[in-house]
Amino acid sequence: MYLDLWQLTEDLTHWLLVDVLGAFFGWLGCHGIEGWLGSENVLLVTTILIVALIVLIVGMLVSITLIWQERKMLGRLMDRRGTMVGPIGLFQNFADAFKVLIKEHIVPKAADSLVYHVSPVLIIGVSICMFVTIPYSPGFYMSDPDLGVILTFALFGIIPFAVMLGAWASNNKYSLIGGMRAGAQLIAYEVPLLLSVVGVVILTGSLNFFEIVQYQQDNIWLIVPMILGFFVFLVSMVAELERTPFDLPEAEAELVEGWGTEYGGMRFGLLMMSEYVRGFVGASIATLLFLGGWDGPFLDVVPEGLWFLLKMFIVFGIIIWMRGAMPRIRTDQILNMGWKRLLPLAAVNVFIAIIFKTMGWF
Amino acid sequence: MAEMWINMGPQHPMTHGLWNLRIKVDGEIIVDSEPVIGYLHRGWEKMVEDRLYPQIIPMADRLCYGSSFSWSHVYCMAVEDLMGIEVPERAQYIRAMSDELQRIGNHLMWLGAIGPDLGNLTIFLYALRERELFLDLFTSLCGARMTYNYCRIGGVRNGPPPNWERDLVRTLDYFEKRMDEYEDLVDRNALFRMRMEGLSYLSGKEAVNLGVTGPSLRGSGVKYDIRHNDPYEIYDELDWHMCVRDEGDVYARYRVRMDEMRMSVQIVRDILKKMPKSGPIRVKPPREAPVGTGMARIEDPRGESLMYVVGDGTDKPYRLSVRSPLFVILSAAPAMLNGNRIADVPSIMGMLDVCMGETDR
Amino acid sequence: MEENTIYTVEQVKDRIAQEFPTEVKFDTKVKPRRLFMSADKEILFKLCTLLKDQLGFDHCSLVSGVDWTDRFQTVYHISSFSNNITVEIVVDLPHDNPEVDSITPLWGGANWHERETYDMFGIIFKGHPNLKRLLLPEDYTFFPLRKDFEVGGL
Amino acid sequence: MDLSLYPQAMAMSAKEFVDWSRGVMDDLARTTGVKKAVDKIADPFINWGVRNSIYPLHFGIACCALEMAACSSPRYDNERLGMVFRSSPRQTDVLLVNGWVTHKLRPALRRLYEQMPEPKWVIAMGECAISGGPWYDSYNTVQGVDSFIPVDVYIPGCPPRPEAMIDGFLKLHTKIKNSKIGTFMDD
Repeated sequence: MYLDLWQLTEDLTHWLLVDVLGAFFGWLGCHGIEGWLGSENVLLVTTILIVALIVLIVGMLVSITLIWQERKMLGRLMDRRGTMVGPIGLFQNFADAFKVLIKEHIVPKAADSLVYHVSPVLIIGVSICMFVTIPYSPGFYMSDPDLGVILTFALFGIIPFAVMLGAWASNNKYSLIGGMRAGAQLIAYEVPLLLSVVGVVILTGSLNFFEIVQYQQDNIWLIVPMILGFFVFLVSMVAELERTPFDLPEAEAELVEGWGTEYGGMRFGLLMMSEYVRGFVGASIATLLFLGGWDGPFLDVVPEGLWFLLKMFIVFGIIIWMRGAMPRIRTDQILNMGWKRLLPLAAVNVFIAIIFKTMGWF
Repeated sequence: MAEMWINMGPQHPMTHGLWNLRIKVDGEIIVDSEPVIGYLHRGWEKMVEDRLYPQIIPMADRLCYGSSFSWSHVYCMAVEDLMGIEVPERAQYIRAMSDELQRIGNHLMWLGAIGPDLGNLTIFLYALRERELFLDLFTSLCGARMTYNYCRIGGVRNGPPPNWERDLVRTLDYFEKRMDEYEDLVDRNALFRMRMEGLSYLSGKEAVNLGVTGPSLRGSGVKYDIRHNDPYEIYDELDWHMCVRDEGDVYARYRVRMDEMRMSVQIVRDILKKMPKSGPIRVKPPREAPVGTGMARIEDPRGESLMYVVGDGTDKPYRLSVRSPLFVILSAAPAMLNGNRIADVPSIMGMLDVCMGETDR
Repeated sequence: MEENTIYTVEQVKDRIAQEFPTEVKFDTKVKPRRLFMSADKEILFKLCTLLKDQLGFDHCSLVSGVDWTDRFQTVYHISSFSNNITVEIVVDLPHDNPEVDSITPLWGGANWHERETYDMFGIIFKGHPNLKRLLLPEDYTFFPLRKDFEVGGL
Repeated sequence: MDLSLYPQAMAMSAKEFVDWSRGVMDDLARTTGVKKAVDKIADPFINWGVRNSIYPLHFGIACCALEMAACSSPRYDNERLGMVFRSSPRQTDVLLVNGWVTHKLRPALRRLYEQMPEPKWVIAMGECAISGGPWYDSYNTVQGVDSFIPVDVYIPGCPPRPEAMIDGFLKLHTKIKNSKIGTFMDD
């Protein structure tokens, strides 16, 4: 049971453009406009725009809920209430958003103005781009590229570049060190991250999220054969998201606020938002690749998108739990861990996948 | 990357007070460092020359706000030394008990502060949660949360309130359970150990020469605790032992402080057993001090604190000079920092339990 | 450094009296584990070397100053970890030319104490590696703990 | 409405054009009543947002800093009120001066204040920040932080209890509520 977003939007667009607007212009006598509105291209473009808007709004709402989840869950882990603005603290993020809207925009005198301004736009833009590839259910998705997995990770790969740009342009020593750390760390953890996905790809034989989930629905959730891969993926993903214990680029204790030190006002809000957008995407990929995506029991009663979101929130909850229980690790230790521990483990995972495939077990 | 100087401070999350650590880094490695202090210097030693002897007690409380009681304690002891006053036994017990409770409270603040230093906020909130209990105890004892104005020249202001023993024992029982929780969270967490072990080695000989005292010194394997080696009040009659670790790294300093908290609990229990139930708690000091000098030193939560008072026959001290433990430990900071990474600065400095009020005076 | 030999207060006193019969005068005050003396400023460094190298005094607790309007005093509290003794050495300095040998080469812990004493009194410590203002801003021209500086001055 | 420059608009430089068009839009909004309408709708929301998301600067000076820390402990929990301590002055709204200010610190504090983006507030916490407190006759402290930065709320006490600090922040809530924060184009 799922909502077919595209079909629904197509119907809506058709009704809007042909039955309402077209009829109105036809009544006026502008048959040219009526025909143009009813033409295939116009319908298609409008449908795409409306779908994009819906996906953006839903994605943003989910990301905001993630911020709420983090603040509330971290609060409970620390034996306090957490945020309490609005019912169970749900409105806190909206209050923050309204506040950053009217904050003064300060550009440091010695900053490289162009790059300083472009970098947050790049970061939030790339983050929002990743909504495109994430399907919530068989019907609720933006696009269905054959190489969806590759596209998502390619978009992930742009972030360190933008971070380093912004860090350098701020003309602040803390930012610079934070940006360099971000670069080193993100590049070091891309490799095990991608290698841990290779096992999934070998088993399912596809780079398409829908086919991967279909495979899991037909056979078994991939976390069972690929438990090692899931572990490597989760750790690398936490590093990729720059969250504790791998939040070195934003290490508050020594680097003030890390590479975002000089960003205030709305730009700070955007960077904060993009962090959770990426958190949403990361948790979604883990769900899609290893936890069966929207697969789950009682599919005829429970909407599939709900299963997906539930799993995604649980994965993000694990990430929050890690933040509550662990300290930050050091620069040399993080690189050691990436290259010397996670990379071999990911390679072993690939071998396991190959063995499973050749034996024909899964 | 070329070498560059970085100012960590005056406003920086690492400082836990107000000072400026200038470090010269080569990439991530610290090659040189220099603490810059004096941002909180308010001329304490000059101002007390214009105050009556009893008026200085609340000012001594504000020397270090984390361990107020031990500062007013050392001040009163120095003036008693100058005036030649013998403190009643019950007052000595109460002082020692307050000292140990203060030590626990201060170490809990330190434990809270290293949490954000190492990147974990949970331990901060847990430690502060228990610190509130000890502040409650102090509130019932002397009416204030942090700056007590409780010690008096010749004794203490008042005896323990009714039900004091019951509350104290309950708090200590509860606190010992919580200590296990902290150790679960920190000691049994591999990442915490990774951050602390083998970091910033300081040999015992070097530490002694640099004037490092207190838990940092005992973390380097030097058996020296003023409560044991130069006993004051009634510490030589109590049942306790020194907490020493031989490793000399950050983890050892952490362990020494944790052990000290448990030891303080033991000392307080022992005091409760041995303290006389009644008796005078205060003798009346003379208004004017004689001509001469007085000196006292005690084991502050951070190390050796010493006060040297010169009297000139009037009711105001002619000169009162203070040895702050952290003042000297901070001068040893370059020896601990150089060669480590920027990421380790907060954990190394956090382990020293920085309190700038007493350092700058 | 004879770490393992444990001296009593009397032994330390005898030893110092034997080395410096005229330069060091002992105070009459007697307290357990304390030794009070005053010394000439010329032999201060030698006295400290003796204390550190032969008598096992390895910890400099405090270096401070006192302004007696006609003369300055520097006061040293030096303690021993093995003997559990603290000695107090008082050194008189002339008011117009307060100069004394630095003991930082012996005890690193005296470094900032001497800087602070310079900062507050203007007493010069000869041989100190880095004698600059420590607590007060560099551009201050006065020494606040001198008695001719009024409380609440400025 | 200043449309007299309209014929020259094509020949303006980019900056001039932006300034001119901003002025035109502003006048337009004022005269047509759009501004009033927008204010009416948006002001309550934005004012509510600003009130409920106060980020103080993580800046501990002296005794009161420990009470500031205690204020975020589970017993008092300032995050209930939307207060989060941020370390970078660029991302904060409130400068909480919690301790005495010495002459050595004064320029740094002034600079921190300048680095914070508008709208910003200053809270003086404790006697030392309000008036010099116990250090009234010191040669090295500034007698009251309001002698060089504007202070909005004073929290007396030496040191104030965490409850007093929370009360001070609630006073700041009231102050923001009664101010015009959240209205547009009101330079």
